[in-house]
Formats: sequence, C-alpha cells, structure tokens
Amino acid sequence: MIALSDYLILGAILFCISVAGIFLNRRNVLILLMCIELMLLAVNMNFIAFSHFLGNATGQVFVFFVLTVAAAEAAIGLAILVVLFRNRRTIDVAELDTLKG
Amino acid sequence: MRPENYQAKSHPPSNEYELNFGPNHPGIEGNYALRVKLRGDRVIEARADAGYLHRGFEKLMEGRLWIQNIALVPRICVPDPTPMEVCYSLSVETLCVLEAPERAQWIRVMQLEMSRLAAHLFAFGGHAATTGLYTNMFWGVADRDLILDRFEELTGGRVYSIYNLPGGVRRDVPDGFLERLAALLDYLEARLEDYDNLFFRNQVFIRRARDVGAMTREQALEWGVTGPNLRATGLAFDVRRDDPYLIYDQLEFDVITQQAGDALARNLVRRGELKQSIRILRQIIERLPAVPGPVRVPIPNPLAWNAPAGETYTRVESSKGELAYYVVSTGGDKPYRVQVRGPSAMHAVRVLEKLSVGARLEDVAQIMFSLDACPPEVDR
Amino acid sequence: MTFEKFLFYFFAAMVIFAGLMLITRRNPVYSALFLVLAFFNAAGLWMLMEAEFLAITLVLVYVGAVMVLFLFVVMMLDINVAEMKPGCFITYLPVGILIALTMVVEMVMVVGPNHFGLDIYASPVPHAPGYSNTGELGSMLYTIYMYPFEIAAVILLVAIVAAIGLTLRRRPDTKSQNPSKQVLVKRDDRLRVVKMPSESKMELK
Amino acid sequence: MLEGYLPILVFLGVGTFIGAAAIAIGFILGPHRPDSEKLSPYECGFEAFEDTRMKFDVRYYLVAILFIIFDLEIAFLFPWAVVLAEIGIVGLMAMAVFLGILVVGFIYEWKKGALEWE
Amino acid sequence: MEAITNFLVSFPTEFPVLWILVRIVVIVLPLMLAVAYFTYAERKIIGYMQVRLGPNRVGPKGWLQPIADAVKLMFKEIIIPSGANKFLFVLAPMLALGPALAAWAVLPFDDGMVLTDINAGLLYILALTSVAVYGVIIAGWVSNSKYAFLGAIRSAAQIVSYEIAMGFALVGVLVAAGSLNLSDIVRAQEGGLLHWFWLPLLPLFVIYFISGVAETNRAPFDVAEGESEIVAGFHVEYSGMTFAVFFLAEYANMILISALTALMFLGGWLSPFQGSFMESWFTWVPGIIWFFLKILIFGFLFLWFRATFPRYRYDQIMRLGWKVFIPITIVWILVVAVAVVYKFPIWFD
Repeated sequence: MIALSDYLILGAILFCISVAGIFLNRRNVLILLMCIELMLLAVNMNFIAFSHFLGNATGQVFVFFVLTVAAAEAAIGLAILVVLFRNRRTIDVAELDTLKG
Repeated sequence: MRPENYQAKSHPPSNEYELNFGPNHPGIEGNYALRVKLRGDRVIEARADAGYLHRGFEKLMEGRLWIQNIALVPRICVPDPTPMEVCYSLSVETLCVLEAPERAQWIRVMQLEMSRLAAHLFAFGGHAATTGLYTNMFWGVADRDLILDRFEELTGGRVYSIYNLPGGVRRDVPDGFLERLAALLDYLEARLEDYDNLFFRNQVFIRRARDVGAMTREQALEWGVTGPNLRATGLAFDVRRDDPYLIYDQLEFDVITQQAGDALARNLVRRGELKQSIRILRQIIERLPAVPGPVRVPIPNPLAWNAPAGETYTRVESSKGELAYYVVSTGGDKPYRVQVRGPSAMHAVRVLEKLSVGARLEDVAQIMFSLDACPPEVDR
Repeated sequence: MTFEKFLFYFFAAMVIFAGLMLITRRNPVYSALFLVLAFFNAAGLWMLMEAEFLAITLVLVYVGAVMVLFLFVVMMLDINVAEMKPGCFITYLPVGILIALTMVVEMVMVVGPNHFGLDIYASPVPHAPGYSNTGELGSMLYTIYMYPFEIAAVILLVAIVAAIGLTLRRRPDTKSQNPSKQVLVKRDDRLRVVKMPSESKMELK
Repeated sequence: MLEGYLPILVFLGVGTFIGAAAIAIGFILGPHRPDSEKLSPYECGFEAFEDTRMKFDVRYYLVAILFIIFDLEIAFLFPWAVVLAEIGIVGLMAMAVFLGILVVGFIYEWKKGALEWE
Repeated sequence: MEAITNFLVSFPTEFPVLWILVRIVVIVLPLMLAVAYFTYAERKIIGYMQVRLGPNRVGPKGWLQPIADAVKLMFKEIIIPSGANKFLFVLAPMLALGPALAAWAVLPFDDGMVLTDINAGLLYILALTSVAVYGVIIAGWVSNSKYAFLGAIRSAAQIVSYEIAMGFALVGVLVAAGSLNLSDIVRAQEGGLLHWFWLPLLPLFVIYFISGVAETNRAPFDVAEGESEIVAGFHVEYSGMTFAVFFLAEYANMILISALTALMFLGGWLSPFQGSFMESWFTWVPGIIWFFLKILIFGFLFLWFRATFPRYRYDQIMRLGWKVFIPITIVWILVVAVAVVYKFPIWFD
C-alpha cells in the first residue's frame, strides 16, 4: 500500500523543483509566478496526505483556503504583470531597476 | 511577395492593427475590399478598395451601335437590371426625339416596379445574412424567384431581360400574365406578415441594427446619398415624384420616409417601398388593358441608325437610389461617350468609409448591406 | 505491486516530469501547459487519497481559471522569447542543481519511511461507498470554520477591487471620444442664434 | 472510492484516443503536398504582412481575472449547497454574508465600468 | 455453449478494466452516431425552415450524408501553417473533444444505468466544461493567423463569461436536490411534470440552457466564428480531420448540454405522467426513452435558435452574460436556499 512517506517525499521533490526553478531563471516573472503555484501545489500535497492518513478532514479544509488565496494571489500577480508590461514594455526582472539607489 | 521571405513589420505603437475585409470575404457583398484600421473592436479608419469588378462597360459601349448596347446595359447592376435598360432607352429616345407609345410606357413602369420588388427582397436577405439570420436570405431569394418567373414570362429572360429598346418595348404582354401577376402580388402581400415576424419585429435584429451606421440629413445631402438611404433620414426626395418620367404622374403612391437614418430605418423604408410597389402594380394591372396602341415605334434601319449630335442626362429611380445616364452623341451610329452615374458609387465608397468610422467591426458588413450598395455598379 | 501503487508511481512520475520541464522550457506558453499537466496529475494523486472534492476543485479552479489567465497573459503579451538572454540559465545551472539535490536529500531523510512509514501511520480503511467527501468538508467549513470562510470572502473582494484598479485603464474622468456620436451631431445642437439689439456707433467712445 | 473513478480515467483516455485516432487517419489517408502558398496563413487574399501575435485590449485580462474570482465563489458554494439541509439557518446566514460581500464587489465592478465592453 | 455463458457471466469480475472499456464503447458508439445524425438533422430541419430541401442526394433522402462527410474529410489534406508548433496544433482538437466525451461517464441514462455513480458527478461535469476552453485558446494561438487568434480570444472570453452563469445555475440545482450525485438529483424530482426542477428553478433553467448555447458558440452567440464577421474563428487554419474533430466536439457538446438540461431540470428518466391519472398507460415505457425524448426537445431548440435569430454583437453578448445572468442566478440561489431551509410545501418538503 502507499505509505505516508511516499507522499511526503513527492511533496519535498516538488518543493525543491520549484525552488530550483525560482533560483534558475530569475529573469522571467511569469516563470516565477508559475513556480510559486507549483510550490503551493507541493504544500497542498502534504496537507492532504496528513489529513488522509490521520483520518480527519481539517487538513482538507485548510487546503481549500490555500487554494482560494493562491488563486486570488495569482490573479493579482498577473494583473500587476500586465500593468508592468504596458508601462515598461518588458518583464525582464533585470531591467526593472528604477528603485536602485 | 513569397510568404517565406516576408519579415514581420514592427508593432504599431498603440494596440491598433490593420485588418483586411478582403475581396474574398463572406461578409462583403460581391468581391469588394475594405482596409480597416482598428483599435480593439472599434474601427478608427476605413478605406474602400473597389475595382475588383471593373469590366469597362462604358468603353465597350463606345464601340457598339446604339441598338447593340441594350444587351450590355442590364449587366451593370445584377440585383436591379431594369432601371439600367429603361434609363438607357429613355436617354436614346430623348437624343433622337422619339416618343415611346403610351402602352410601352405603362409596361416599362410595370417592369420597373417588379424589378424594385425583386431588388428589395434581395436586400433584406443580404442585410439579414450579415447579422447571421440566414433564414431571411433564403426566404427573400425564394420569393424573388417567383418574380423572376413572371419576368421570364414577360421578357424571356429571368434577370437580364433585354426587353426595352429605344422607341418602346420588344413585345406586348402575353395574355393571362396580368392575372398571374395579381395572384403573385396577393401572395407577396400576405408574405410580408411573415417577414415582419421573422425579421422586422425580431428584437435581436432591432437591437443589432438600431443606431448602427446612422447619418443625419445634412451629411446625406453632402455625401450625395440618394434613394431609400436618403429617405431614411427624413427627406422625401423621389425621382418618380419630383421629376416624373414615363407615366408616374398618372399613378398615386406615397414616398416612405423614416427619421433615424440608421440601418434599421433604411430597412423600414425599403419595406414600406415594397408595399408601395405592390400598390402601383395593382393600379397598372387595372388600367393596362384599357391602354390601346402599339408597343413600339418602328425604327427604320437599326444597323445604320445615326443619332443626332447632342448630349442628354436622364434620371430614373432605381431600388438603390437615383440612377442617371449621361449620353453624348456626335451624330454617328455609335455613342461618343456614355457615363453611368450609379447610386452605389457614392454609397459604397465615400458613405461607407465615413459611416464605418466609430462603428464596431461586426457592424461594418451590416452597414454596407444596409446601404444596399452593389459592387458591380460601383466598378462598372 | 498493486494497481494502486502503479497508479501512484505513474502520477508521481508525471508530476515530477512536468515540474522539471516547467522550469527548463524557454517559451512561457509551453511551461504554462506543463503546469496544467502537473495539476491534472496532482488531481489524480489526490483522488488516490480520497480527497475527491479538492481534486476536482483543483481542476475546476486552477486548470479551468488560473491557467486560462496565465495563457491569456502569455499569449497576449507576446513576450518574444529571443529577448530573454539565455546567459543566466547556463551559468547558474550547476550551482542550482547542487543546491536542489542537497535540499532533496535532507528532506527525504527527514520524511523518509523510518519516521512516516506504514508501520507508524497505517493506511486508513477506505470510506464506505455512501461517504461524500464534499458533505464532510461542507459540514466543517460552514460551522467550525465560518470565520475564515468570511475572511476568504473579504480576500476575494479585495482581489476584485485590486484587479480592476490595476487593469482598468479607462478612468471615468477622461474624455473618451465616441466618433459615431460626434458624427451624429446636428446643426442646431451646436449653433445658437442670439438676437442682439443693434448698438449705434455713438456709444462706442 | 477508487473503483468509482477508474472508469472516468479510462473514459478520459478513450476520449483523447478517439481524437488522436481520427487525426491519425487523416494523416494516413490524406495527401501530403505542402507548398509555401498553402502554408501561409489566411489573409483574405492578401499576403500576411504583420506579426500576428500583438497586444490586445486589456478587457480580456479583466474578464479572465473576474472569472477566477467568481469561479472560486462557485467552488465555495458547492459544499454549502450539499450540506444546506443539515446546517440550516446558520449556514444560510453564513452564505448570505459571503454572497453579500461578493455582491458588493460585483456592484463595484458594474459601477466602475469593468463590465462595459465599450 | 455453456462455457460461453459462464465466460460472459464471469467476464465483469475477471477483467474489470476490459468490462469498463466495453461499457464505454457502448456509450461512445451511439454518441458518435447521434452526433453524425445531429448534423444531418440540423441541415434538414434548418433547410425546411428556410424553404429549401437540405441534403437529399447521398443515400435515400440523404440519410448517408453524414457518413459521406466523414469519409470526405478523412481524405482531405491536413495543412499545418508555417510557424505553427506541430504537436500543439494537433493537440488542440483533441483537447476540445476529450472533455465533451468524458462527461458522459457520469450521466445516468436510466435508474441505475450509469457508467460510474460517483457522488461528485455535477462538480466533475463543471470541471470538464471549464477545461474545454483550452482547445479554443491553443488552436487560436498556435495557428499563427491574426483572424484565428482574434476569434479564439473572443470566443474564449465568451465561454469563460457564460461558465460563471452556468456554475451558479448548477449550484441552484444542487441546493434544490441536496446531492452532487446526478442520479440523486433526478430522484429528487420524482412525482410527475410539476415536480421537476424546471418549475421552482425557472430562471435558472432558462439561464442554464441559454448559457449552454453560448458555451458551444451556437446560434445567436456565434460571433466568434460568425461567417460574415471575423472569419471562421479559431479553426480558420484547420482542415481535414483536425477540423472534423473540432466539428465533432461542438456537436458532442451540444448533445451534452441538452442531456444535462434534461437531467437537471426535466427529471432525466422520469415519466411526465407520474402523478397524474394517465400514469398507468405509460408505465411500460422504459426511462431511457423519456430521457432521449427530452434530449431531442433541446436538440431541436438548438436548431430552431439558429434558424430564427440573427447574431448578437459581441458587447451585447458580454453585457447579457455579465450584467443580466449573474445577478439573476445569485438572487435565485438565495431564494431556493430559503425555500429549502424552510421546507417550502410542494417541492422541498
């Protein structure tokens, strides 16, 4: 049968992939947003694994809230990105250095 | 320009982009192109790109005898060929100081009004098709077919009848024709009720056509708009009433006008004119048998017939607007110059460009059809 | 190697493959589509864990809505890929992999089988067929967790206001032209003939 | 639980398989004579002269964002609808407050003109 | 002989997956035929409405026309425009067709006659319809043509807007029925014509069907692929079998919407004469016949809309979707919720 550790290992691997993703291409804001979504997916995976193996559904309720907040965050993140692109014509993180001292 | 070696142009600064309502586009009547510049869905600039249907009629007519041109003339405007014939015959008659006999004039008016019925039914279908209601197009074409059967019986040709020639009409009305025409008129009058339910009182169509391509009376006059489009802005100008030709002065009919001047108003004017044409045809059916006389003034030798030098400008009210022929003769057996002043040239080029500014992209095709401009007549 | 285990390994492999492809693709559209693939397989995994409502909601909310917005943004902003200089990717690759590997190894040692194996957390008996996961969630969500539920509503309201504030460019106070209305103006809308009494020249000292 | 969803997995596989099989038949049976004219995108008779993927009206982003938020609202409504009989008036009041807050957001949208499709 | 019978008897238990495959084929084959003959019915019925005949050349009275179309499309060349990603170009139609077929796994044809009776059926269907928008977006983007992309974005925005109204309508049905399982929803409508959900949830019924019409880009809402406006929408660059799969997906979606409306608002397999005196006459009619009759009704409505309504303009469609449908559905959900909580006499006692 599938043990709790299998799910937790899977969650860990996904988490590390998304961290590597953020670390690797810091230029493209879109890929950053997608890696954050992947990270939240990994976190939800662990929540559901614990809720399933411990038998009570509080974990799942919490995942439900994480889902809504993550979706709202993605919506606002992309809205900011659209405004950014309209004003700056680029979303290359390196070039957004107007705040630099 | 081969596709593989074209480079994409740089982006236009704002998010405007150009679109081709190209020659082979299902939304445009006939092959007629419109280059449209858009911002989002709004049209900010439109340039008509006519010329795809230019067959050079006017040059051809200069090389043919007076009598030979009657075969060329109806082919200029496909949905409404009769006014072309009648106007050409009238202009040649005024050149040679001929007078068509009374009975021929009655038959010509009957033929004109039948052609107006057919053209308006065709126009409803076209306008409905651009807004997506194809049923009305099929109904319009089906009913128009019945009228074409009567044309075939009267003139031998369904669309291009080549029935008018300078000096009168080719042959008299076959017997029993008037009864069949009366039956057809009753059928069409009853059919109008179905058209109202399907099309004119259809809320979706009204919402789609109101305030689309609207123009005021002053603009209409300034742009040279004539016919139903002008009457839709409230000005009751009709060549049949204001400059009566043939026997229109002996018939009573009223000139339908609307106030709004938008696509819906133009359609309601055409619907009203449909009823008036039926009324005129009914009067003709009553009084035609009583009109005596031959149907044609004999022309001595059509092949060697020299028209006296001079120039004429005769006007006829076609279903699209005011159609006129400017014919110049230098005394020879061939016309020196024939200029066809078709109404669609104004409607399809200048008016369409002006009206589609500010309209939404979906409405450009609808505006063109509501103006009932027929590209073959624009390009000649 | 029961059928369930096979399904688990299949879905897990697909999620990891999609995650890896997500971060290595140059074109954002392809990485967005790989993220969609990852979400689908994660939903399959959650089904295995009998969290059916959340699995389908994940597909409904994420795949159906969030990724649609991602695709809209990626396709419409037409970020031409050539512009993204590849330099940064290659230089950081070895360091990135090294760090990622060390993190994975540490985590696996912590959450590995000896602490969370089957002997400690026995897999629970599957629920009776009549069990409705949605019902169980619902009963808790609207009674015990009513307060966070209302806060979620406020968060969504904030999201609406923020999204409109950011993207809606047409500020009501700007005068936007409506050419079709301008064209329709009549003479007497604009011209007002005013009757003025004619003044004699004398008063004009 | 699992045996309930296995047919769905198989059906999804069959669904995509039918699409793939149909297209494969098309590739096998159909002729293959690509030439540059055929492959150029349709431009109503003109050559395609502009890069086609250009920026569009912001309106489409706003629709997608509002769709996410209303989709979440629907996701919240589902469990509530299932257990409405048990939780009775308390649940009804909770959802009334929830919907009230989101209707405030909807009215804000309406007044701000986000729904106008100019 | 006896070996065969016990093989057939033991077949479902021995090879569960194979047994599922058999049942899927039993659902999908008639569905494909239904889609083919739906296109034939459309051309015939709209033909007669428009004073013309419709196909009558191929086979007796044109019966083989859909088969002829299918075979013709198979032999057409599949043109993939230059600059388009081959894999995505071919994936888009499959993404459009997949959800349209997979939704049939949870639809109950008769009492107990359903492939899988999962208790989150309604949610599964809503999730699938929200995945169907991918086929449209990818098709528009990957075919690298201005018209296709413009059409795809517009139809995607339209589908997305009407999905909200559909979701709220489904929630209304759920509140009335109390369970996500489709068979329970139909059982909640026991008791003859007046007990079906179309009466207490009338606005939701009308809004659900009209949103269904808008979802499948049909009739008054087909501005994205309107022939006379933006040319042929997102599948302008598709030809041959790839276009056929899009065509299949559209008609499968139409039948799916009709079936769902029949299930949720017109009491799926329940006979309309249940409570009335005529019940005894029709008890021999199996439930599945009633279900198919109701699907035919809504199928005919799809065709009737196409013949009688011109096309809405795009801003009118969005206005209707956002400003009319969503407020009405939210208000009606609260009304139904109050009715359910206070046990309104006829329907929810």
